[in-house]
Amino acid sequence: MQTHRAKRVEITIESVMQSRLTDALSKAGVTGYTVLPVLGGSGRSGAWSRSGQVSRASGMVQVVCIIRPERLDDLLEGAFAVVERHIGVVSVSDCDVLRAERF
Amino acid sequence: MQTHRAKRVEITIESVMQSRLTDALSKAGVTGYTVLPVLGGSGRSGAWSRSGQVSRASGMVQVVCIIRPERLDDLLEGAFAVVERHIGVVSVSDCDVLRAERF
Amino acid sequence: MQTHRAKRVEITIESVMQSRLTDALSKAGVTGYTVLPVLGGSGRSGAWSRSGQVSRASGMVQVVCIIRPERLDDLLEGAFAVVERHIGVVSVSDCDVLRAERF
Amino acid sequence: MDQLLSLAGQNLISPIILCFVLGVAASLARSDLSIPEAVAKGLSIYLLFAIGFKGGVSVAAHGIDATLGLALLAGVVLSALLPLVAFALLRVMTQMSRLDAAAVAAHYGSISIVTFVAATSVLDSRGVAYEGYMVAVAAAMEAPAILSALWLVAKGGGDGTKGMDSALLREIMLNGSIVLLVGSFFIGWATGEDGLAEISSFIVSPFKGVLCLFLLDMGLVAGRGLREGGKILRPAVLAFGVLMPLIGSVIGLGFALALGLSNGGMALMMVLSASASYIAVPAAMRVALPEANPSLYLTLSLGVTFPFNLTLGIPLYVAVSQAMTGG
Amino acid sequence: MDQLLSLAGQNLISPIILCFVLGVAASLARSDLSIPEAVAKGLSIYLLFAIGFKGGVSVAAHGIDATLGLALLAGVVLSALLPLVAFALLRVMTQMSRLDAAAVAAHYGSISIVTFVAATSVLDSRGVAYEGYMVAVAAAMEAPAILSALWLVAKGGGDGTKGMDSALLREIMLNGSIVLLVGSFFIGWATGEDGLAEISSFIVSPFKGVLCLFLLDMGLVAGRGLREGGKILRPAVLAFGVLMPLIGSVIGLGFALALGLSNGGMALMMVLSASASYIAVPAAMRVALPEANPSLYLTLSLGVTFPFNLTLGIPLYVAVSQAMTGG
Amino acid sequence: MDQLLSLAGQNLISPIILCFVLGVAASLARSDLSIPEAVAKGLSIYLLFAIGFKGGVSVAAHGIDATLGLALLAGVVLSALLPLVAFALLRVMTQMSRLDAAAVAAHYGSISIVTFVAATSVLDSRGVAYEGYMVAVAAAMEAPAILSALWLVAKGGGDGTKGMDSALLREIMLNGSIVLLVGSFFIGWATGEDGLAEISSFIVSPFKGVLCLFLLDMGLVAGRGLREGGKILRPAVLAFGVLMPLIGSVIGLGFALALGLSNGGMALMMVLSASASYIAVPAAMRVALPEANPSLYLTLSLGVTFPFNLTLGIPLYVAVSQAMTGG
Ligand SMILES: Nc1ncnc2c1ncn2[C@@H]1O[C@H](COP(=O)(O)O)[C@@H](O)[C@H]1O
Ligand SMILES: Nc1ncnc2c1ncn2[C@@H]1O[C@H](COP(=O)(O)O)[C@@H](O)[C@H]1O
Ligand SMILES: Nc1ncnc2c1ncn2[C@@H]1O[C@H](COP(=O)(O)O)[C@@H](O)[C@H]1O
Ligand code: NA
Ligand code: NA
Ligand code: NA
Repeated sequence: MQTHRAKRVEITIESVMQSRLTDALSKAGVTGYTVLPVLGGSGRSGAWSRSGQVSRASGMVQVVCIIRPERLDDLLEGAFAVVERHIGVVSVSDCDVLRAERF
Repeated sequence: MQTHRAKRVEITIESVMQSRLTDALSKAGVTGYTVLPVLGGSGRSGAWSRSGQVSRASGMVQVVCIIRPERLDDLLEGAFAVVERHIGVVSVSDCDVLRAERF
Repeated sequence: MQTHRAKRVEITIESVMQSRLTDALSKAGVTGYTVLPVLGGSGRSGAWSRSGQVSRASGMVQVVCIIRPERLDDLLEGAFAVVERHIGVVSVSDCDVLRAERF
Repeated sequence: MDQLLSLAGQNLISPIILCFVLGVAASLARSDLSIPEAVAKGLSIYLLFAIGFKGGVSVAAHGIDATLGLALLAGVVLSALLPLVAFALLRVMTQMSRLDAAAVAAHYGSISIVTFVAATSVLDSRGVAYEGYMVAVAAAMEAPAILSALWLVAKGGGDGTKGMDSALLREIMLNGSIVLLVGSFFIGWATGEDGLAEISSFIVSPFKGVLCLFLLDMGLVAGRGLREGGKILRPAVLAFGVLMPLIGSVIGLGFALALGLSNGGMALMMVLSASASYIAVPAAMRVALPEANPSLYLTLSLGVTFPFNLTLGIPLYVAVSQAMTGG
Repeated sequence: MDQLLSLAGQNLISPIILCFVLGVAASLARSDLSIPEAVAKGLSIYLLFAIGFKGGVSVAAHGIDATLGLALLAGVVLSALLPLVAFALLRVMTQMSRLDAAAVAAHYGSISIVTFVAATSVLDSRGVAYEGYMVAVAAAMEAPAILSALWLVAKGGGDGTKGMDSALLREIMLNGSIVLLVGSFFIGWATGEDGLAEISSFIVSPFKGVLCLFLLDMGLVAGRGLREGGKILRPAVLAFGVLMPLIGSVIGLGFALALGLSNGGMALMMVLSASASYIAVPAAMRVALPEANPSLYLTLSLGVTFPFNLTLGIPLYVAVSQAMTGG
Repeated sequence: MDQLLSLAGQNLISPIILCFVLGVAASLARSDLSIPEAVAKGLSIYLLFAIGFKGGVSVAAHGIDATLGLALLAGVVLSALLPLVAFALLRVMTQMSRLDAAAVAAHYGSISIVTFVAATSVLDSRGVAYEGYMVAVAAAMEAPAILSALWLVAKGGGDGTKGMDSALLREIMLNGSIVLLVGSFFIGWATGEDGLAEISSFIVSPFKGVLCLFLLDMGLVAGRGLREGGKILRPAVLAFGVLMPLIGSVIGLGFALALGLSNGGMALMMVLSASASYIAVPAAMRVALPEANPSLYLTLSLGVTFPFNLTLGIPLYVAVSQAMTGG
């Protein structure tokens, strides 16, 4: 089937920052994204798990955006401003999408 | 370690369509997939979040299938017939898998 | 923005094996990973879904690790020792990361 | 009239309504207050189980009479009929497309079980009796409206519809709420007063409190819907959301009079006819009419008609039914 | 016999059993009725906490006698012994592989706490007393069966086993259910009747109702298991699922007589011996014997033996224990 | 002193405390016992709703007097003031960085509503009355501490802070706990004793039992925190976690005396001042001071100060307040 090149950006970030991140994405013109729940993880700031949380303070989510390649830089700049001082990970990979008119 | 080329297809679709999609995948000969929960998202039809749902009507899930490259077209055609008139996103990327005999 | 090549490894495995897997990853020197919940899936051992579970016995999770390419083999060997005799899937794809100093 | 106002006033300061109001207010103020999805679903399972069980026990206690069958039939007919009324009204009052109008209409033929539960709790605290089998009527009214709406679309030659397939039909008839409501109704019927005695401190005493928390969640969701979907509700659409329950309740009243229902049964029949679905029907519409706009029907049903019924509708229907029977 | 039939009949129309039946029926009809995983887990935490606490309070009230220690020991021996019986039976009756047979056998040595809870609730409503420490015996019986089964595999030279490592041993001994059951038992013991008075309107009055909802969920899961795994149950395997609890209960009865347990305690010992695990043991098997087929043991334990015990087994064991003691 | 010891003893063997201890023990032993996140959140919603509602009902019953406004003001002042004390103490006692010290300080100005709830339940079972509006004071004390801490950082010229933006301010003021507590307080006030009668078998009778399960979860989380974060707590930091609540309680006592609060109100004011936040403040700190170390403040607040207050602090504050008023 007909597919189109796109970029898939995956941002793992603290839940408390989610709305700030999606606001920043919107400002950068990115209106399509999907938010996945995260059960736990480990990184430089140690390991954590959702069942160890009494507060929403340290839970995380994963925000996945699929965008046209030419929009990547705008997105990364918008996202970076938010994640910069926070824990979390940003990764980018290539993908192909159906129904490219949606992106 | 020995790995094998494969394709990773990620379909984000409304929960109400999940069983229709997986049935279509089975019919297209795809019997391996993983379903991930989705917390929320945004797209052409606006933003939504799971905590804003009183009904299962507008929740979404993400179905991930890893398949041999030569099976990709069958899968996409099967999936497309289901997602065609529905909201949602289909993306394809390259990957390598261990234990290729499983796919 | 400045990004760096990395590998994204995605391991879908039974929940009961999660801590064994992450322990093995730590031993292999991999300290960064994210664990995603899995709602259901299908494979050679049949289909299952979280709502069909009375016990944690057959639930699954997805462990995602982003690492420097040169560390891939260590990771795969460590992971393989754990998943070898268990159901589950290991896939590897290319990606680019921001803030490479973190990996 | 006085009685009506005092009833409405009393209703408005009950903890149940105030919890709903709190939820709406918190949402509109964009507080992050939220009830986890699993907990909200757990609360609704509790409510369905309790209301079904108690209905069955009441049937076991009072026996069934001829009206049970007729009332079920009336429910099916009402559910199939009301969407036609709603559809005509929408096409006259608003500029909604045929497809959207049919989708909205389906919601108004079906019912909201929480509105029903809230009404029974008003009747209970006023000591008004009602037929226990009304919960079975509620279950019978869930689905037929969907078929009516799909027929409306098909008649219009809509290629916007995938029509009804057997999988969807099974999903609708066996959706969780119907099965739980009907199942617990039969369990209550089979075990009767003895069964109730065993579990009444679970399903009777804490019932109202659980309903409070559930309505808090409904308020949060309705408020969020209004905040996001409110702008798409033009005045005519909004007016429909208040007018249609009134029309529905009058039609329901007619059926109730014809059936000779009791005072309380009449009020409940009005409530069922007036209320709009926001669980079963939206799910069916996403499958069968994916091109119809979900914000439209969810915002109307949950953000306009539900609060209207909860606050003003229920006391009105109760007052009317009491006036009718000189109660 | 008459008494047995009437007890079985009574048992079958209790809300608890009917809820389970509703769940099975809904699943088999492929309704989408489901209880969120978190809520089901919440309900089971409630049940474990309540049953453990009440057991502890009863020990505090009646004091402990010499049989407590002996009963615990009996539990450990039973749990270790029953898998050997089950394994032999499976190898004789069915063509199951050594590995699968050992995995299944482990489940039958261990226990199902919900079956135990359902039995206590039958005893309670019939006013039959039982030793409070039986919950501690239940906890003691959870784990030894796993070791027996792994020994069976190791003896067979199975390279299908990774054997037992210390991490797994810790996981088994400290699994959540055991810790909660034993912990709340001690809390109940420490706080006694005073503690119970403080929280009895939480753990006593609504108990049966919560059990109903939990059994609804068990029914849903068991039905789903039967729908998917039912085909792999050949007649001989199915027969095992009914025969083994009967054999187990007789062995349990022997131990109970030897210990001189009360009427109710005897019934509970039979129930524990007859019931099969579906939480702790499956999890351990996935780690230790990953090549054994989980559908086999889950379907048998949850889809065959659990319903059998719940509906027919419990009244049978109660009747037998009463006949034994002339009660 | 005798009275104090007996009160502490009594407190320590209450089911509530023992459940917390069970949770800590299970965590430290690395049991996999856990309460699903959704259920724990559901329990906390229940507790907030119940405590707020009952506070409002009590205000409706006893009327408000001039002290309500003054008490609220006192709460705001205390919450803003205590972080300055905590900050000074931390800088003197420990080698914590300015940023970390400010973040920790914010927690001690704010409050822990579960500590408050546990204290009310101790007062209730001892029959000590307290002002119903103390829950409103609790709500008023949640947020000001955060502003104080950010001011401390800004004053230090910290570029480690992003400072306060309006979005954050709204999030803090409208965080779910505050909204639910204040909202249900007003609902209780508006509906009064009648409202309470309708839902008391939901919010009054099972309250203590729910608190037990919630504290079990708190114990599990605190234990996990101690297991993972315990090593970063050097002795001086640990000492702060016990000293600061004592100092806070004395300052709170001063305010309570000045206000002329009742016996029970005084104890609660001490408890609020002594307790440290582990929900609202950590979330705000992650946004505003992301470079501050979360293990530090979470482990201190949840793993040290919370258990201290729960076990020893509360009986101490109650005894002191009774001694003060000769009660
Ligand atoms: N290399 C990695 N691969 C995948 N996820 C990671 C990685 N490093 C960090 N994370 C995720 O990001 C969170 C914060 O990481 P950190 O900022 O390194 O503490 C972790 O808890 C993980 O969920
Ligand atoms: N560009 C995108 N990247 C990631 N997810 C998307 C994107 N666009 C849409 N989605 C997901 O698909 C859902 C429906 O999208 P839409 O059909 O555009 O309304 C959204 O709520 C998102 O969860
Ligand atoms: N081809 C695949 N693509 C994605 N997920 C898979 C695939 N095969 C298996 N899985 C996942 O791995 C689990 C176990 O697979 P299996 O070992 O084949 O039974 C399934 O339940 C799925 O969640
Ligand atoms: Na209706
Ligand atoms: Na057994
Ligand atoms: Na404080």
